[in-house]
Amino acid sequence: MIADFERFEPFTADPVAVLDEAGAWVAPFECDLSDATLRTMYRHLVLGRLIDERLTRLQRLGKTSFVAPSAGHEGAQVGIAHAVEVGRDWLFPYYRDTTLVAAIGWPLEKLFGQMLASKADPARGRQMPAHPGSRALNVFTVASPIASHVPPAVGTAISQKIAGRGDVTVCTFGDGATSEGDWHAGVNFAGAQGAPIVFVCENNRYAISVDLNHQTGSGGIATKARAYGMPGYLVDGMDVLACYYVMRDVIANAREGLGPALVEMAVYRYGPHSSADDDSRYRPAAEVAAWRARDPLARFRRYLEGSGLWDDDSEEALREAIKGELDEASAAAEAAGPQDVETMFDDVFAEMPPHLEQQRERFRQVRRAAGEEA
Amino acid sequence: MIADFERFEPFTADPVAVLDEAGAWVAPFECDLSDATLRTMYRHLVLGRLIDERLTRLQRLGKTSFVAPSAGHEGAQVGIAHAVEVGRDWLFPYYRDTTLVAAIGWPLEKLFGQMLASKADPARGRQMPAHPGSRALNVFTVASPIASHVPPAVGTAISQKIAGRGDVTVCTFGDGATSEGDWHAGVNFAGAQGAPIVFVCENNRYAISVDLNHQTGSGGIATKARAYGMPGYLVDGMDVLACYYVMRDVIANAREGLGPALVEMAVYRYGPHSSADDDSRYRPAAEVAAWRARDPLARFRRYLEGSGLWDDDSEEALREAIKGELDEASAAAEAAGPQDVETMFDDVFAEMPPHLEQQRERFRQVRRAAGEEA
Amino acid sequence: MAVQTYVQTIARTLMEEMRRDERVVVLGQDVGKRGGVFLATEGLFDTFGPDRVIDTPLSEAAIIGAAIGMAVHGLRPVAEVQFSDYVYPGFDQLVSQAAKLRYRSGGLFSAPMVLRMPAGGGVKGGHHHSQNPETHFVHTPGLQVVYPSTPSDAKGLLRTAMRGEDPVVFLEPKRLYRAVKEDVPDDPEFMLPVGKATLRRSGDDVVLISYGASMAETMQAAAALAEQGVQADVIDLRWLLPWDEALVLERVARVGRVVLVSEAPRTANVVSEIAATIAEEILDMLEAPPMRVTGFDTPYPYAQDRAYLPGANRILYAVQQVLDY
Amino acid sequence: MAVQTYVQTIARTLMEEMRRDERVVVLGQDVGKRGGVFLATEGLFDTFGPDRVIDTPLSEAAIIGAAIGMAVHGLRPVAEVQFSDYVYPGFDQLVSQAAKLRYRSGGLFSAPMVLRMPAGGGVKGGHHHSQNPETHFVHTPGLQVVYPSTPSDAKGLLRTAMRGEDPVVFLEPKRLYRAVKEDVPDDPEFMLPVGKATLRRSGDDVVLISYGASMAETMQAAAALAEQGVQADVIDLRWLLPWDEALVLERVARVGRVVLVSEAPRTANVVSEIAATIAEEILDMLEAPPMRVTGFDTPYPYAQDRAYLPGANRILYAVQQVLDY
Ligand SMILES: Cc1ncc(C[n+]2csc(CCOP(=O)(O)OP(=O)(O)O)c2C)c(N)n1
Ligand SMILES: Cc1ncc(C[n+]2csc(CCOP(=O)(O)OP(=O)(O)O)c2C)c(N)n1
Ligand SMILES: [Mg+2]
Ligand SMILES: [Mg+2]
Repeated sequence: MIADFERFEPFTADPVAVLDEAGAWVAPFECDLSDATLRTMYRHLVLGRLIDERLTRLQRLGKTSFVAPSAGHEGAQVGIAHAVEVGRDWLFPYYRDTTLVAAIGWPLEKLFGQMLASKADPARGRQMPAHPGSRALNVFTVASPIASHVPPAVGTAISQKIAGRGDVTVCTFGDGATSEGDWHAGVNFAGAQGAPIVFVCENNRYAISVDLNHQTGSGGIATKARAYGMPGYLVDGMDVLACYYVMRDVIANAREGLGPALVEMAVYRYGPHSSADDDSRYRPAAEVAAWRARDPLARFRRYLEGSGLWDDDSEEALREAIKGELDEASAAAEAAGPQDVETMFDDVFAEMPPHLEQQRERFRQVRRAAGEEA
Repeated sequence: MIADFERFEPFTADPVAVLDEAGAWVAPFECDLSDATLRTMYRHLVLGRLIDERLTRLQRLGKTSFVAPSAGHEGAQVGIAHAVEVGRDWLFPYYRDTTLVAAIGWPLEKLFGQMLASKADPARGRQMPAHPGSRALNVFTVASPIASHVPPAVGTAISQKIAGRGDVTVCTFGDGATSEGDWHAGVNFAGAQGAPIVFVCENNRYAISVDLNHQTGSGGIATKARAYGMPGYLVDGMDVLACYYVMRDVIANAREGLGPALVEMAVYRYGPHSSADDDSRYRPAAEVAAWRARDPLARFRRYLEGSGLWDDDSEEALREAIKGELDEASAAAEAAGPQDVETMFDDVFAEMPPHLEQQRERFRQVRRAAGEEA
Repeated sequence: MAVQTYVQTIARTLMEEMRRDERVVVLGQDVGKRGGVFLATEGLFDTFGPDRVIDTPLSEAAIIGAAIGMAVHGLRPVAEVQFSDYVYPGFDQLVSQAAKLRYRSGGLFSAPMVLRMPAGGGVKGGHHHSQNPETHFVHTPGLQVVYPSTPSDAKGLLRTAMRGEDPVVFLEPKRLYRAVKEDVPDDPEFMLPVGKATLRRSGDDVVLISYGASMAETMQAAAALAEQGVQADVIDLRWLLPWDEALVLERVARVGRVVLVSEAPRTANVVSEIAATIAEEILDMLEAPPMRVTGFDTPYPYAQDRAYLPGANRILYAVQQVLDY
Repeated sequence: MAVQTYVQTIARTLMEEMRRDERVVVLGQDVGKRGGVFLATEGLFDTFGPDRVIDTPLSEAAIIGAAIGMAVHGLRPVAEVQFSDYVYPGFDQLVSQAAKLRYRSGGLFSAPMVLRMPAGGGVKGGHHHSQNPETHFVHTPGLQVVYPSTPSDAKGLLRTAMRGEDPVVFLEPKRLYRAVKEDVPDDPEFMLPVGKATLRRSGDDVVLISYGASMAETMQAAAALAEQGVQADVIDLRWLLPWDEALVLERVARVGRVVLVSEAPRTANVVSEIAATIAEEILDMLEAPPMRVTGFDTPYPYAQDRAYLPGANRILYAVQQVLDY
């Protein structure tokens, strides 16, 4: 069975686009999104960009130790966010997906709580910044080892297939991730099982400093889908609507039992790999500038403006509103205060075994003896 | 640069064949092999088959603990053996490649020594049967963990590229191996580096009991080459000449710096997975019979007979001669006697560290105390 | 009670638990039609079909990783790795994901799953079919590790593991798979507690501590000692994490002499931990040094398949040293 | 002599050895133009080009596995895994291939290579940038394991590792990368022997044994003790396999009191092995139980980045117990 609304060919040479660089609609079908949805999409693009800026500022102030900017990836991430059914489908994101988790509605206070490892972090400050996760929204908590979330994502998708309720999983990662054995193991298993999962590569052509041609001989990522018997789509990741529509279709296919797909979104990261990186060591300034000229925010704004849905006033109002939200959320996250030191002994197992109780007790004794509060 | 003699297209739907099932030449080029070479090829096919039978007998007699029969794979393995330059190129085989190592001229006494773990085993009885290796012939000693030899093979090929002398590496494995992360990691690195290596999958459509459709969604193996930017060839593995000619071409390409390739040889294993397996639990008898009717020995013999190079007398003489050699080699291997028990402490490091000396000394004491010779 | 071998007990326990709880699924290489290469999953595929008995591709990362995702989604996966020697391609999934999921997510997610693996030597399998990898798991916070030595223990502990809330590495001594038959409790609720060892024999002269496959040689040694009039206390640890510190310290303190047996390589072995803890906690109760009898610090050799093992001779030699001290 | 940080010493030693021996190649993620994420390979790419300084795909199995194949073919690879926490996707290559190659081939092949990895906590990196995985390597026969704590040791030991005939896991305490500068010997043949520890301080009251990153806290504790009039003998193990049993037993036997410090999780830690060996070999020389101060048996937490570490307070508390015993 082929989904009614299947609109896109896999394995195209050129990326699928819905808008051209000037923001004009070029797709061979009509826009079926409401004005409100379109505006919300734009809001999410800007939200992602502004969170990035805020986090970078917090990091420079020493309030957080690490940032992995998502600027340049917002089109891809917002496209994904609008294509999933939040709370029904499952998401297995990676560390650069800040815009994605914000766009699906993860409360900003939690987001900042995670970044600051304050008590506002639902994960109790256990991981470094840029590792979101939500039980309520079915967002599998991000893990640092690249591609290690891919086999678990496939396991969840196989469970969904067994359950037979039409739920799907979306699993994202970078181009570098596709070289890991865990990535291959997972994607191949999904292909063999026909599991309802969409793999999304946010291909920014660099894994820290290693460029795509040192990463793989294949030239691109979508083509790798052939190795697993699934369709591979190449999409212009700077075009939020292209990302959205392709995702909507492949998710619908997966829901109907047509199996997994791999979607490559061609993006670029505008910043360094992370707050610990200096990208000028390996990226030509001209290359960065060329991609900046293709900013996903600007392109979509041009489309909205052309449709009479946006102007300078709306822009200003939006940015003010978001800034207010960010002020509030980051202040609340900070105000929650730091984690209690002894919580580090919790959550190793469902119940604390005797040896951990002993270790905690001894830790207390030392702190008491040293005059620190226990 | 494209090699002069490039004759084959990658990614064909049907397997490349040189002989048809009846043993008639169907390739669009002429045979350029001498009669002597053709006879040697046939000799190697029969040699492989008879080694198999002999090992199975030894196993039933309790003289060896394990056999992984190569019957059904001989065409593939002899094709490979004749395409490499033995002693110049490197081979990274897997446990089912008994015919391959015999065909490149690994002395049969060593082969049986390895199978019996006697002193005739150059690897000192360290591994279970079916784990050959030779320094002189550049055969990387087989290891049990599936696909774990693939990344090392790629490392050797990268060294060969750096050395720039036109040497190549050939790395073989089964269909199941292609699912391992280590396999992907290695093949992808080779693609990114353009390393002179040929990956050969002896695709018998089963990994023990798991059939190809549970192994991967791709339907075949050659297509997976696309994921790594290299050509993938599908070859009739029951046709020794097809295997030979395709290997000769891709090896020549690799030698000239055209990079790696993946070759899928469609074969079938006639026996159980190993002496510990009962394949009737998972393979239909009719399927086995259908493939037995496509025996690589029979097809090539028909070709030789058609060319006036073979008859019943030559067959009988050959089998007698080989049996004599096998008698001699297995007797010599057995006569070499078992490994000395204390050699188990050697070869952990280049020099034995103090703690191992202590452990060996203590072992001696216990044996002396227990009245066993030390 | 039913008379069963170890491996039969595994298959029957899986069958019973799958009947009881439809969230239980089994996955691994050859676990389906083939019933597992050791027949530890025999009959399951015919009974429960391909949705609940899943033949996987040849990838331990896929097996372990998928089990994690299934557990997260509410299933109760029992994954099989064909030999514990082959856990390493899936090691990242086990130590970076399964072990840490509860902790790193602050309890939002967890991975209640069982990873079954035949382990240990003495089967002429050569290095890569003989290793005892338990140290790696015991040293990884977040994993429970169990290594039962008898069919009945295997039954009670597999059930406990399957009904638990945490990832359990369940090691099965393959050389005992068919070595003995015994009466196995058929109470469908028969379970053994987490972290508790058992006393296989009691005596006042020396304490022998072991687990898993080496229990066979340890019991042999104890029997030989009894013939010489030396009464050994024999502890079968069963759980390697958490391990039963209370019982070990109590018995060793009482007797003052202890020999620890494990067939894994010696350096940083599980019994190193136990010996170190004994020395740290009850030094003054020791009449002799805690002595370890272990596998050697070499890879597992094929030709010397039996000589590598800590056999009864080696145990007895150590006991003699401890008694003579 | 040249004043250098730890990480500068690594880069310079690699540069010198690459100049000396053209078989030496460096491979890893970002080791090329980027010079390594910690700059431990800075300058190498510009000097030796892409054939000898190889940026790899994002796969630790590819890095470690290719290094093995290069070593087999006659090169002398120095592989980098970006953080030791990321060794696990390449663990199979390390333990199943690199460690066993010489043994399983009966000496036909071997894998002389160095695997460099920044290790240890205290850098606000969260779990997956903070672990100390040395137990896994020490427990794997066939690997040498070294964990130098000073720039000079790093120099002498890296050279020894690179010129050796076996695979060496070379752990670098990342929180000390830029913490100190010191005069580093510039003799191009300066090497330190395999398996030998060093005495960083001597004293008669208690022996402190540590290695790697924890040497900093151990030396702090020793200094604090000196102020209280307690003289500590401080052993820096440097080599974790083979470890210097002779020196450890000699010093501990002399003093009778010992505290062992390691920031890896406690259960089956490297210092468990050392404590067990001490108890086994020189029980009667002990005046007090060998006490261990280690990381906790939890994954490495982010929020409690420092509290997790065995800091000077925890060491001093244990010393006090040993002295009071
Ligand atoms: C297993 C593993 N190896 C190495 C790293 C270190 N590391 C963190 S991010 C990164 C690059 C990832 O690149 P890519 O997948 O392309 O994602 P991007 O950052 O470009 O979005 C590396 C090598 C890691 N986190 N995990
Ligand atoms: C890492 C690993 N996992 C599991 C096994 C057990 N095992 C041995 S052979 C085999 C099947 C291999 O199938 P394939 O690669 O197709 O080769 P074939 O035997 O069919 O020639 C399995 C699962 C192993 N040796 N290594
Ligand atoms: Mg990238
Ligand atoms: Mg096969």
